Amino acid sequence: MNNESLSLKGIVKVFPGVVANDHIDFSLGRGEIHTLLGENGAGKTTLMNILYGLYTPDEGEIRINGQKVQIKTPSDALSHGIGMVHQHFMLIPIMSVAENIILGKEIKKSGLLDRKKARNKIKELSQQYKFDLNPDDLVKDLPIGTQQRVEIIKALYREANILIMDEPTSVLTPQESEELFSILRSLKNEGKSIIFISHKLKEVLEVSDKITVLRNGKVIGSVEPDKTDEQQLAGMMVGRQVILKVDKNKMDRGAPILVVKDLSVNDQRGMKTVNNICFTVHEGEIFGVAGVQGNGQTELIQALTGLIPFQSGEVTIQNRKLSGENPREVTVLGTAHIPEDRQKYGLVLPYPVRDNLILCSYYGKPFSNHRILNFSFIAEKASRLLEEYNIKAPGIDTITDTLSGGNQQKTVVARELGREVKLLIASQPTRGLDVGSIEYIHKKIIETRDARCGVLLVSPELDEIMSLADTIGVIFKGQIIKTLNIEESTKEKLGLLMAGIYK
Amino acid sequence: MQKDYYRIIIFSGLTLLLNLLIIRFSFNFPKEQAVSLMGFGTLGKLSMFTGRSIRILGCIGLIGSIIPFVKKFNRYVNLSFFTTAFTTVSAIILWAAVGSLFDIVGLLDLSLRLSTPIVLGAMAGMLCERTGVINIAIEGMMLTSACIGFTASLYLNNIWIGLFCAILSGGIIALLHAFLSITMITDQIVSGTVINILAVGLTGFIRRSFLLKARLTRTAILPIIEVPLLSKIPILGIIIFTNQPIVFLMMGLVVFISIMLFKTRWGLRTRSIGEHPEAADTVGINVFKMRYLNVILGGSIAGLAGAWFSLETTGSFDDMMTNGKGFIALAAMIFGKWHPVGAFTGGLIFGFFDALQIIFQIKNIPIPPQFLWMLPYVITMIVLAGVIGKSIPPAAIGVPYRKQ
Amino acid sequence: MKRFIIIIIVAVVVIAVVLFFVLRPKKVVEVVVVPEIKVGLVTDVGKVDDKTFNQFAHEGMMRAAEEFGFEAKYIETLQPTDYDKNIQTFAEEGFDMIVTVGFMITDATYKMAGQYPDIKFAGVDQFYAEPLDNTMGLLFAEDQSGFVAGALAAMMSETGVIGIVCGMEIPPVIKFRKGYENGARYIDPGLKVLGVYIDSFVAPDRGKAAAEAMIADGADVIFGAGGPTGSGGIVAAMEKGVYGIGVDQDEYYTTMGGGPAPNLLTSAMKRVDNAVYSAIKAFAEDTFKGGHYMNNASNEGIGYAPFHDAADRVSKDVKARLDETLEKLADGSLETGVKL
Amino acid sequence: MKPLNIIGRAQYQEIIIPFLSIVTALIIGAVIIYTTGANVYKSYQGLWQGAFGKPRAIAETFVITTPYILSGLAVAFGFKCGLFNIGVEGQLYAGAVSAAFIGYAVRGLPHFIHLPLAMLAGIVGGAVWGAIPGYLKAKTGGHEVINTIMMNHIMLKLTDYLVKNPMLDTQASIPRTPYIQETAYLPKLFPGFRLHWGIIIALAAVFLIYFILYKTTIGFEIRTVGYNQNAARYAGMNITKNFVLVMAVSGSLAGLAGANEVLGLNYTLPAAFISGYGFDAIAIALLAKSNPFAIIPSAILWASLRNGAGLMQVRAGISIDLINIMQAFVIMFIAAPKIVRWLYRIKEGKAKAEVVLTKGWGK
Repeated sequence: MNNESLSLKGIVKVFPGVVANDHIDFSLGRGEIHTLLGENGAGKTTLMNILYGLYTPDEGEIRINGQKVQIKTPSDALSHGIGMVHQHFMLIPIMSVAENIILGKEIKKSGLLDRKKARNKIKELSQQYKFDLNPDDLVKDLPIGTQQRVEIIKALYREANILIMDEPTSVLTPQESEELFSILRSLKNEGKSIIFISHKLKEVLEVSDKITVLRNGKVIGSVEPDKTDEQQLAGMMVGRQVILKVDKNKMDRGAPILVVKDLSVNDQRGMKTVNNICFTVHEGEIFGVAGVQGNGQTELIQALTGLIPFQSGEVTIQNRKLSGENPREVTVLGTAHIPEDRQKYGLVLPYPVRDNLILCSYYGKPFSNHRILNFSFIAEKASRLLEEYNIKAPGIDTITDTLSGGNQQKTVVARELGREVKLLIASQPTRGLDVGSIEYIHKKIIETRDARCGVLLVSPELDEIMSLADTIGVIFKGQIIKTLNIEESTKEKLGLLMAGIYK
Repeated sequence: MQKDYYRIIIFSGLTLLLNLLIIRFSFNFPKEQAVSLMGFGTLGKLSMFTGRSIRILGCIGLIGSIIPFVKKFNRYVNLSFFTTAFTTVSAIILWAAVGSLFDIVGLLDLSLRLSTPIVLGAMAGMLCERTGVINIAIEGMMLTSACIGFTASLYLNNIWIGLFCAILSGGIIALLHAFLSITMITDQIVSGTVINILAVGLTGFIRRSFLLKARLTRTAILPIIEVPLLSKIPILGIIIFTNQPIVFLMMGLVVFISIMLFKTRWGLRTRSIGEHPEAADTVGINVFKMRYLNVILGGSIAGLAGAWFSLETTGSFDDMMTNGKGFIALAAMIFGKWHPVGAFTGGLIFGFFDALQIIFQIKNIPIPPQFLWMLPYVITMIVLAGVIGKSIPPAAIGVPYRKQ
Repeated sequence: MKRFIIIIIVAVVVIAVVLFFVLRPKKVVEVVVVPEIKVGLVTDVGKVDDKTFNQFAHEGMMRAAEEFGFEAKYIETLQPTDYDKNIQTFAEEGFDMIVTVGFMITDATYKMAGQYPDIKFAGVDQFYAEPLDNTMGLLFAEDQSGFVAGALAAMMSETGVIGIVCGMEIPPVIKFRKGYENGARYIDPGLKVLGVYIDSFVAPDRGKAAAEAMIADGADVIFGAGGPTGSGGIVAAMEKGVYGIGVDQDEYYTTMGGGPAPNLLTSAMKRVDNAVYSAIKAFAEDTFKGGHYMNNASNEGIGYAPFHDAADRVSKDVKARLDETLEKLADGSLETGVKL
Repeated sequence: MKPLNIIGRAQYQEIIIPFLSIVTALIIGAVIIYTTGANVYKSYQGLWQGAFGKPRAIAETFVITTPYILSGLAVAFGFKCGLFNIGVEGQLYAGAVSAAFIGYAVRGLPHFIHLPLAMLAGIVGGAVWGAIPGYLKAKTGGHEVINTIMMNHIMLKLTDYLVKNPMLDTQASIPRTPYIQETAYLPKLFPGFRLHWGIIIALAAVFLIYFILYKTTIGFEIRTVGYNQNAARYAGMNITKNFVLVMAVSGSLAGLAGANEVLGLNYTLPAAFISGYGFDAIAIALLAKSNPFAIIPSAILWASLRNGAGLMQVRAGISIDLINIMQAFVIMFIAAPKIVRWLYRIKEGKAKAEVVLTKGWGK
């Protein structure tokens, strides 16, 4: 195997209580796109972090071009030609593209940074791969897709021969993903080897030369894409046959519950990101907002739930007009909100589960009386929710931070749906969760709808929208450019709409 | 939008009122009799009729404070603040100068000197915080190095070695801070508090054990240096080019650190670690090493600030002689938005009002000294509330970096 | 990384060890005396080595203790609310005489004196409305001391402008300042006296800045009245080549470290040490009497320090006039005009 | 069986680590005493007896404990909301000035009205002085750290002015306010001792603050804001209101401490009233990890070190500087338990959620 650029043998990594990598063997050929497929928590990212020197393995060896190497720090990895595009971009928002790229491998001229030369080099690289990057832009001003290109250039700038892409498509539109794949292919043609990490079966089949499936820290097997199909891969990945379709009844649409009229919202920097948006959510309906991240979804949800003020327009929930920037008012009207970033907005991590379960209802009776908390009632209610929502926690006093992501999200869901609700606003409710939790949360959303609530669901995962929503609104540049019934929507149609192309 | 409008109304309204008061005040001076003399070093002096001059200033301020009321010029609310600040201070200076010479050059020279430890302290804090380590121990670092520098210069009988020891001891104390907050993952504010308390005890102890028993109380002070040629420039020659070494070092460091932070590899890495340590780590930068380095460098600069007290200014050491300047430096740093030039400005404001306070007392302005002493603090609060607004710290500040 | 830390730690340890041995104080051989009588001293907020009255009081006590074979101890007060407590600590340890330093302890001393009638008390800078038999208030005519300094400054000034750098605005300091101003005007009524209060006794940097501002305004004699802050003023005077006058004790030895200091004219003395010494002496010789003891020009409780290095610059006439002023103050024929 | 064991170890560690921290600090102190050539045994004996040797010593320790508890509680309360109140010193002065003013200027009231009124004045004074930086932080984003430092200096100067001018007792030989009316005295607990009812009030304040923090919706909001401002906003809590409220309560605790000192101990406010409690308070709050009940032992520890220092100085001639050095080491060891673990080879107990003390610059 003289064509092997990288091989891992018997890699073991144990975290307290978890064996993240259990004797993993893996090999990567030169000019190959090799996919690591697996669920969240299967050990893909751990393995790649070992390869990149962020973790040190407990056992096992790494060979690059046949040579045994020690990778203790990222700089070791970089010096061996390994580059990584992390799932959460490792970019500094307030710095320019050029600064981000040259960081760690700076070009100097008489002791100072040679910005001119750096700029030229970056321009050269971005032209070579048709990236269209301006080195002087600040990273925080760039769209997600472009930020990813900055990350790729960052690796190429370091002359990486092995490129690790950790879930690169999770933030992209189908079209953007396509563009990324063509970039990957052209990289491959230049002789670069790519490790592609994903849990999306379709794209994996499309782009890879070889697929290795991980489950529970172990290698389940390696297959070639033309000798397999989605069902087989899914089986390998989850260990059982999964039903990718969500069962649900036909929609029984009732009265309007959330009416948004000509709403405009500015983001933190004062840019109008939601622009005269109009839509209506009815009782018993799941209204899915599909769209690429960064098209105003975040601001829309935050404005609807009162976290940020809106500039113009009006929002009515249950025929009551909102005054704006008052989350309490929205809650009192019977709205549940599953925020997109549960750790930032949805939970107080150092709190016990119990306190997180009452975060939105502590102020009213019977949770408190004359501002004094009613602990017996709270404990009773919390235990009931814990059981009802199947949250795996030792008890209601367990610190939330110690729970797994799925159980944390279940805590949020339990809190929000555990009270009288007429409207559910859910933003990316299954982000970063395992299949079991996803199934569970999908089931709960459907149940909520069937209990004659309105549901506003925002998700960048087209699959999720398509399997849950009754009505789909496509958001583009802060506007709902088209509303479709589930019956009339196809993935291709939606993908084009999400990219702003519609007839 | 609405909030902004209120801010404009309130702020400009206040400045308007103040300027009207100044104009009213100008009539207290009899025509053609009250004359203010302003000295400008070798350039000579300027004599003005007090009442008329103050009135002119008031009118300028009035125009400045009316502008923001015009809707089109709403965003010039800061302008109104600055003109009023200028007119108010100038008016009071004119008042102070009635009948006696008011030496503007001397005032500025004194301001620069009094601001030295504050600016240095602020930069010390800034270096730490730019790499994401909070430093509230500037006071303790300054105090310790003032003491150690002085002790060393006495025992080794060489003030330059003393200066070196001061810088070194600042670095060593900072090493303790770095060890506690980076390696031991102690809360960084706790670690800073530890150092502040320790410094008080340690310096008191050293003073008693080594200085008083040996009956040593005094050393020489750092010499005044006149930069050849440049010191002959009128006004600036005295203010900037005739000073003691640490003042020069301070000004040099402001420029040097600005360049270092924004133009060099070291600066790029430093800033990246303060913003996003993981990102820096993934491109092969040793976060721990850089943090240690910067905290120690910061401590050394604080050491220099300490040496200003004992070696440059007084040639002696007294318990608690830093007198809370380290905390003022902290304020100057936040005020200056973690930028060396900002820190310099902040320090200078303090130095200026401290100097002004002294001169007002000398000029016998009938204001109780307590209110004059308050001046720098009140000004800082007003500036912070109205003009500077929110200053955003480095994103990763206060968060210890842990590798797995 | 590890090596880097280890190198630094080793360096620190080496430096620390070297400094420790280089700077280690010589062990004082303790002479074991078995004293029967114990004298204690409670400071104002501050330490016994603060270069101001705490230190001088302590020195006076030590001198007396050595001479009469007493055991002498002190407690440094951290906070004003601790005065009662610190005095009580001595009382309950069986001390026979307690010296309290500073006007701030007046009330506490008076109260404790009532509580412990068998113990003798001496209070520096303290005035009691109705003195007890066991309390001695040691008062000082700071105004006279300042007056003499002002007279000297006026005689030495060529520009007709002199300055005073004060510490905090408290009675002893105010008396120094007013005395200084009046003394200067006594010599030359047209003289301009510049004065500044600084809100701390330990801010020599600001004291120096104040003095520099005065010198820039034409002052050619600077009187530093207020601990290290005032000393900062004197340092400025020395640097700028104008005259300086110290306060409390002979600053030729303290601030100037024993010279050379050709520009340090003298120091306006306030002999706290002598007063404390005499109080303890009175106790030792069993002549202790309650009441107030005013230390002024007449009993050499105040005065001025030798000219030292500046001696040849002070003319005979000046010295004669100065001594005359002091004598007049002593015999009461001249009043400072300071009332507080 | 096994999980029980682990929990047992964790609890054991919570006690053993602070204990060993103090012991280690004492050992370091002993080494320093030894290097100065003094008698270690005599020094520590003095320290102990000075703090707890006699009824009076114990009473005095608690006299100092009183303001320590209140001011430590003030800092800790701020920490709970993610606010770093360095301004306790200034707020304490504000309380002392207000209480003194009501204490001497208001005449002819009965004891049961005058005393509470004076205390209330102290509380309000501190609350106002604390609320200003809280308001500025919420409205303009001005950092409470800077603003409270500035307010400290301003209050110091203001007090100096007030006591020397409008509030001066012209009959007194020192610059101080007139003595307060007897009707405003905070009574002594035991005859013959200086210990006054302030300690009871301070302990009551601990319970009250604990109750507010952990049993009421107000405290729930405060803690939520302290841990996660975004989540607090999400849950419909008013951040501005909480900032102002917390700073006002924190200030009022400090103000109460100041009022206690005037009404229970000094009966007057002298001009050079330098307390220093404000900075000790930060250390005490940190030592207690902001836990209201843990404030009590840490305040007692601090008070006993300070109270014992006097006798230590008398018996062995050891300077008070040593106390500062030892205090610094105590906090250091408690804040960095790794050092103590390493020194005494204690294994790490069960991982617990970390106590968030401070929030950096209050992002």
